[in-house]
Amino acid sequence: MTPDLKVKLGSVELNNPIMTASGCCGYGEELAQAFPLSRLGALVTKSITREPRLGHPSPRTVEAASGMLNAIGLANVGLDCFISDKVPFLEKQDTTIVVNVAGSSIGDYVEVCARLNDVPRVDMIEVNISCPNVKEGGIEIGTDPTMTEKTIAEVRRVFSRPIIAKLTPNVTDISVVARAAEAGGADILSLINTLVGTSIDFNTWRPRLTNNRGGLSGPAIKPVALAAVDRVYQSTNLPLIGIGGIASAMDVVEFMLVGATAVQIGTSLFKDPQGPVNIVRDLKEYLKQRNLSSVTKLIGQVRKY
Amino acid sequence: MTPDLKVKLGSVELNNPIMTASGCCGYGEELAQAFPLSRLGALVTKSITREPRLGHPSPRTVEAASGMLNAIGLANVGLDCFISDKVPFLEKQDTTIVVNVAGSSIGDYVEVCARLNDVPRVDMIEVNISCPNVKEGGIEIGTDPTMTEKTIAEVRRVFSRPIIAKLTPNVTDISVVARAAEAGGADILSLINTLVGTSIDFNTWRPRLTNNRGGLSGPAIKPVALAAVDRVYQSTNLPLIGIGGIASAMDVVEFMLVGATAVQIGTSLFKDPQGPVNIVRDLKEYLKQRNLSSVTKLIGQVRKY
Amino acid sequence: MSKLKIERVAVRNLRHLSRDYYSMCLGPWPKGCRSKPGQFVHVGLPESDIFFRRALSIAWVDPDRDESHFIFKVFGRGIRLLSRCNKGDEVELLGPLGVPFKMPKKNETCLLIGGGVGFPPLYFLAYRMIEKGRDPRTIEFFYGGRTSEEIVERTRLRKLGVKFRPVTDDGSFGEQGLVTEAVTRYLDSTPPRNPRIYSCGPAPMLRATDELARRYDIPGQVSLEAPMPCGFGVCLGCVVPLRAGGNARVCTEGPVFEIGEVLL
Amino acid sequence: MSKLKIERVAVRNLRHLSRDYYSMCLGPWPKGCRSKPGQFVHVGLPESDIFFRRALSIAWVDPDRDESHFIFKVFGRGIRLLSRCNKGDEVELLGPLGVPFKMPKKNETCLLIGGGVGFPPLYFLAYRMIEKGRDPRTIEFFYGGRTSEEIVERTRLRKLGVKFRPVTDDGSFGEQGLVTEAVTRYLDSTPPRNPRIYSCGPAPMLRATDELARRYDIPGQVSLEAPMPCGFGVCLGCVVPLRAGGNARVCTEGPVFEIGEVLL
Ligand SMILES: Cc1cc2nc3c(=O)[nH]c(=O)nc-3n(C[C@H](O)[C@H](O)[C@H](O)COP(=O)(O)OP(=O)(O)OC[C@H]3O[C@@H](n4cnc5c(N)ncnc54)[C@H](O)[C@@H]3O)c2cc1C
Ligand SMILES: Cc1cc2nc3c(=O)[nH]c(=O)nc-3n(C[C@H](O)[C@H](O)[C@H](O)COP(=O)(O)OP(=O)(O)OC[C@H]3O[C@@H](n4cnc5c(N)ncnc54)[C@H](O)[C@@H]3O)c2cc1C
Ligand SMILES: Cc1cc2nc3c(=O)[nH]c(=O)nc-3n(C[C@H](O)[C@H](O)[C@H](O)COP(=O)(O)O)c2cc1C
Ligand SMILES: Cc1cc2nc3c(=O)[nH]c(=O)nc-3n(C[C@H](O)[C@H](O)[C@H](O)COP(=O)(O)O)c2cc1C
Ligand code: FES
Ligand code: FES
Repeated sequence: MTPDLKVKLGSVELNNPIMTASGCCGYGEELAQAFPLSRLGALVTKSITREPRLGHPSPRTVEAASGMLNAIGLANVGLDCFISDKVPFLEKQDTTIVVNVAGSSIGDYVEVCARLNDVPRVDMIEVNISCPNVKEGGIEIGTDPTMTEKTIAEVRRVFSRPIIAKLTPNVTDISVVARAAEAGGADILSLINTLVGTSIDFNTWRPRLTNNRGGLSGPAIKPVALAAVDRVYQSTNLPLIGIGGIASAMDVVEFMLVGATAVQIGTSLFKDPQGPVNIVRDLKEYLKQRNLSSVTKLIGQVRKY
Repeated sequence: MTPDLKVKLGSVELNNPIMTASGCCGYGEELAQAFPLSRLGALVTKSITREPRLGHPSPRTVEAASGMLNAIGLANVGLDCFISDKVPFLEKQDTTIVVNVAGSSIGDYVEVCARLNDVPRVDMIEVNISCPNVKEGGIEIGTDPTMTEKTIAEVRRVFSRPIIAKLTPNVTDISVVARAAEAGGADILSLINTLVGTSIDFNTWRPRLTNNRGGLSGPAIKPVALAAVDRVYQSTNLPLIGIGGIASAMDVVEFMLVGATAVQIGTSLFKDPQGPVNIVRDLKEYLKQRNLSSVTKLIGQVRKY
Repeated sequence: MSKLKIERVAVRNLRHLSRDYYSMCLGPWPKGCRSKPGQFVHVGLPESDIFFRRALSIAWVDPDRDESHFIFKVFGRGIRLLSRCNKGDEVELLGPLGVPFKMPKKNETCLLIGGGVGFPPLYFLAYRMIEKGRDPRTIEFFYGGRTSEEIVERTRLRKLGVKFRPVTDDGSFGEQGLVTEAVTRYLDSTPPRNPRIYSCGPAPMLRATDELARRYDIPGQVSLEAPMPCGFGVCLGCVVPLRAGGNARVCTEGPVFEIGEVLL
Repeated sequence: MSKLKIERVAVRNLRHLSRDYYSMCLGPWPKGCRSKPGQFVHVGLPESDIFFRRALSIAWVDPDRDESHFIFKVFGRGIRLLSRCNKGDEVELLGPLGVPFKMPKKNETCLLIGGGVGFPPLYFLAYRMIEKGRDPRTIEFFYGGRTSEEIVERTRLRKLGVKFRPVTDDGSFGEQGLVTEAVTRYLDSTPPRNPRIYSCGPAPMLRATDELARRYDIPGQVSLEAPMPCGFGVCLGCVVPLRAGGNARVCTEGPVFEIGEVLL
């Protein structure tokens, strides 16, 4: 018996629960040199903003213990260029395409999402209200339940396919923001974005990031991400996408057991571009060994003390 | 020129900025087998509660990437036994003694601190309003500015020597809680306590901690701790004690540059019981090489972009 | 307890025994030679991505060559990494740690009951007792494993001259069944004079041993395992509940406890 | 670009050259032999606590033995760990990566300007040009270091037959001063025919080279360094600003750029 890896996120069925995380796979072109993108459950693009952005000056990444800090600052080609130059490539890929959207005002989000609504190849959008590296928009919205609800509700009016709200862990109670996103009309929640952190060069006495601080990602944050998914799973009914430090099929199992329907692989793509393919293979093997017919049998099945 | 390592926390002068973190050095007895405790700037005891506590059942610790999760659950000998059995040992130690205090109600905190006020060898107390592993007290207080201010204010009335308020990073804006603690009358702030996290056994489908979740510590959280100290340094005038993943003199320098006056070494004590001594040695060497006459020249000297 | 200090010690030898079992020799390490049966070391790999050290019982020491020997079984990533060391690689050692076994009285018959990687401390105990003059035939060495392959270092054990009683789940070597079943049969058929139990092995085996010892009213000790973040008593991560109430730290009050002392 | 796949390749040889400098040989690694001067590999140590791979230029390849050679200098922990590898240890490799140097026109005089660990890609370039038939005497190899000890692999370089022009800050070997000062003196005293610059080295040196090249209106290329989380273009962590506006990724659009293209 070959275990069934299909999962459903709102109305969209994924081939498998393994997605790539925004900002860690560009617009798919480079990753396609590692494996056919059809092997992914879904690809999530870098955050797209209305205008192109250069992001912050270098250095904008720095290594950390079992992870990294980044303050890329939403560098991206901008909406127009994305549609003209990147979508044609994505159109040829036999996988679910999620476009991650960011902005510095609700108007920005709405404008970008409205335009993307007219691009049929965009299967879903992921609303990034959790970027810790920009002054406006991003985390400012995601730490405020009212703003969160409002942003998602506005986007909801202009985008007809499934909407993922991407949550930040930099809050006292993530389930409050999760419920706000649900109230705003999100179909799916993804979590977590990076944790605010910094690093100082003890030689130069300067921050190691020109943005002075950045977002922590990688295996270092996995326990925090798992606890966040666990918490949100108990307080909303939306399907969840687990993100944070995932590097192996066993990590995927952990996230699904606490309630994730799918997961995103971010930083560990840098360590191994073939990672997603290996994870899909190992996940199938895991299910086979345990005689589980479908990967969905894992979702939320942790047995708490 | 031998650099001066002395620092001042409120009215108390420490020999050097290196303290041990609560819960990571018991009541000092074991660590004294590694080095004379006089080599420390200060020793911070395990959290003391009114009644003795067994804590949570095992497993209550689990390894993580560059760190660990713990849900010890404030296991400790209780106030009476502490005073009768542990203080006599501490009395003989030629270092600053900080007693960490926890409770499940404000009354608990007050009672313990009032008793400790009568124990002259207790140089300071550290009020743990940030433990993520107990149902009442702890993090419930530390995530609520009003409760924080109230708890510290009540303790202030019964304890006449310096009070450290220990903050949790599991909040949207740690500077808000920091200012509340300041308003309550704290003399010093220490940060951070652990980040809420969890880990699931993919074989048994059970949490790896009987408490279902725990607190993440170790190098993994260092960037988060640094960012927290940086943030709080900009919003209060109190001296700060940096905590989180510190394992080397270079880590200490990073924390002092963003504003810490002293630091606490927690999890990395487990990796190397001699760590504090090596850190003091390396810190001195660092200052010497840079011709710095005093370690205080580092405090808050990061040059931001 | 000796001074708490991490030492760097070289791997002198690392040998695959069978399946997941390996034997390892570390030296020179003068401190190790003063260790007693039941004590353990906490061993870590410098610069590795495994965060904590792992506990390993001392299996025997060779003071002439200043070296200590260990036997281990790979369960997870930590020990696996250890099993891949090369000769000359250095490990980080803390130890020897913990409370050793109490030596038996002269007139006692020693029942050593080991399962899997419970073998090393019991081997060290037998070795040391014989070194101190005990007649090897007063040592009944019950040694259980799932299959024949889990009964390692037989030649070494036979050389001691103890009464070697191998037991395997599948009967592929020695008696068939669980090791505690074999002990029961032995106690029922040839009741020993003044028996004393020493046991180390997986939790279910220890539970069965504990029960058996209390049923037959045999005194003795068990050596326990627990995940150990620090190994020297400060983290409180390794505690086990005591029958009399309260907890005990396996690293400091243990790993050796009196039979019946711990709620297994 | 070849398929993006991490490969495990063995360390065949690792040799200390001087001070912080080492040479390393990896193989068998068929892909490496197809690499071009200016390209690099991203190399990591499995199971280590260093999170990211590090970039290393390819210094030369030996297709007969299926091996690639590297020269590196220890700055921080990552490369230090690499320098401690033993023969037979395996590293993780991604590559060859990046855009190589453009080959010069037949009639051009090549000024290779290297500083410190900027040496390896330039050595590879000289080697390959000569292999392809260029007269070694049309290659002026300026090689700067702080002291004599930083001018490594001299014998190898001399064997190529290029015009070797060592320069040290302290004059302990070759000309005294900065390497770009030596280049300026050379350009002023014996202006070459159709010069073309290839440069790699520390940032201040590259800035000086860039200025010099534009002052003398000499075309050419520089090879840059940047911290590289991924190495294959997806993280946007390694970008440098372009003179014409916008950013370029050093790992993908570089590491080799036209002189004047990047705001150094
Ligand atoms: C005092 C003492 C002496 C020991 N002596 C030996 C010995 O001589 N030879 C030997 O092979 N092993 C011995 N062990 C056990 C050894 O330390 C464990 O095998 C090891 O901790 C598991 O490490 P790992 O890296 O293989 O697995 P991990 O990756 O740490 O985990 C694999 C599995 O083992 C469980 N586990 C983790 N740590 C422990 C632990 N300490 N005890 C029990 N289960 C654990 C985990 O929950 C997990 O399911 C001893 C343990 C103790 C406490
Ligand atoms: C395309 C390319 C080719 C390279 N080729 C070689 C080579 O052939 N030989 C060689 O010795 N080195 C080479 N390097 C540089 C080498 O990768 C760095 O020495 C290394 O990244 C620093 O690593 P570390 O572990 O020694 O120091 P780290 O611990 O990473 O850091 C030490 C110091 O170096 C700085 N640093 C970190 N990464 C880089 C980087 N990539 N570039 C510049 N500074 C950095 C840090 O900010 C820090 O101050 C190359 C780099 C690139 C990008
Ligand atoms: C270099 C880098 C760039 C990122 N850029 C984005 C982004 O543009 N939009 C976004 O929503 N998240 C971005 N993220 C966050 C990731 O998508 C992910 O939420 C986070 O890194 C945690 O997952 P990980 O530990 O698997 O990396 C970025 C992360 C990294 C490391
Ligand atoms: C095993 C363990 C037990 C702890 N117990 C306490 C405690 O009793 N009271 C307290 O305030 N903090 C406690 N802490 C938190 C530490 O004091 C410290 O704030 C935290 O671990 C971060 O520092 P570190 O990364 O250096 O460990 C404990 C931490 C660990 C790892
Ligand atoms: S392992 Fe830390 S107290 Fe036993
Ligand atoms: S290193 Fe990631 S884009 Fe260049």
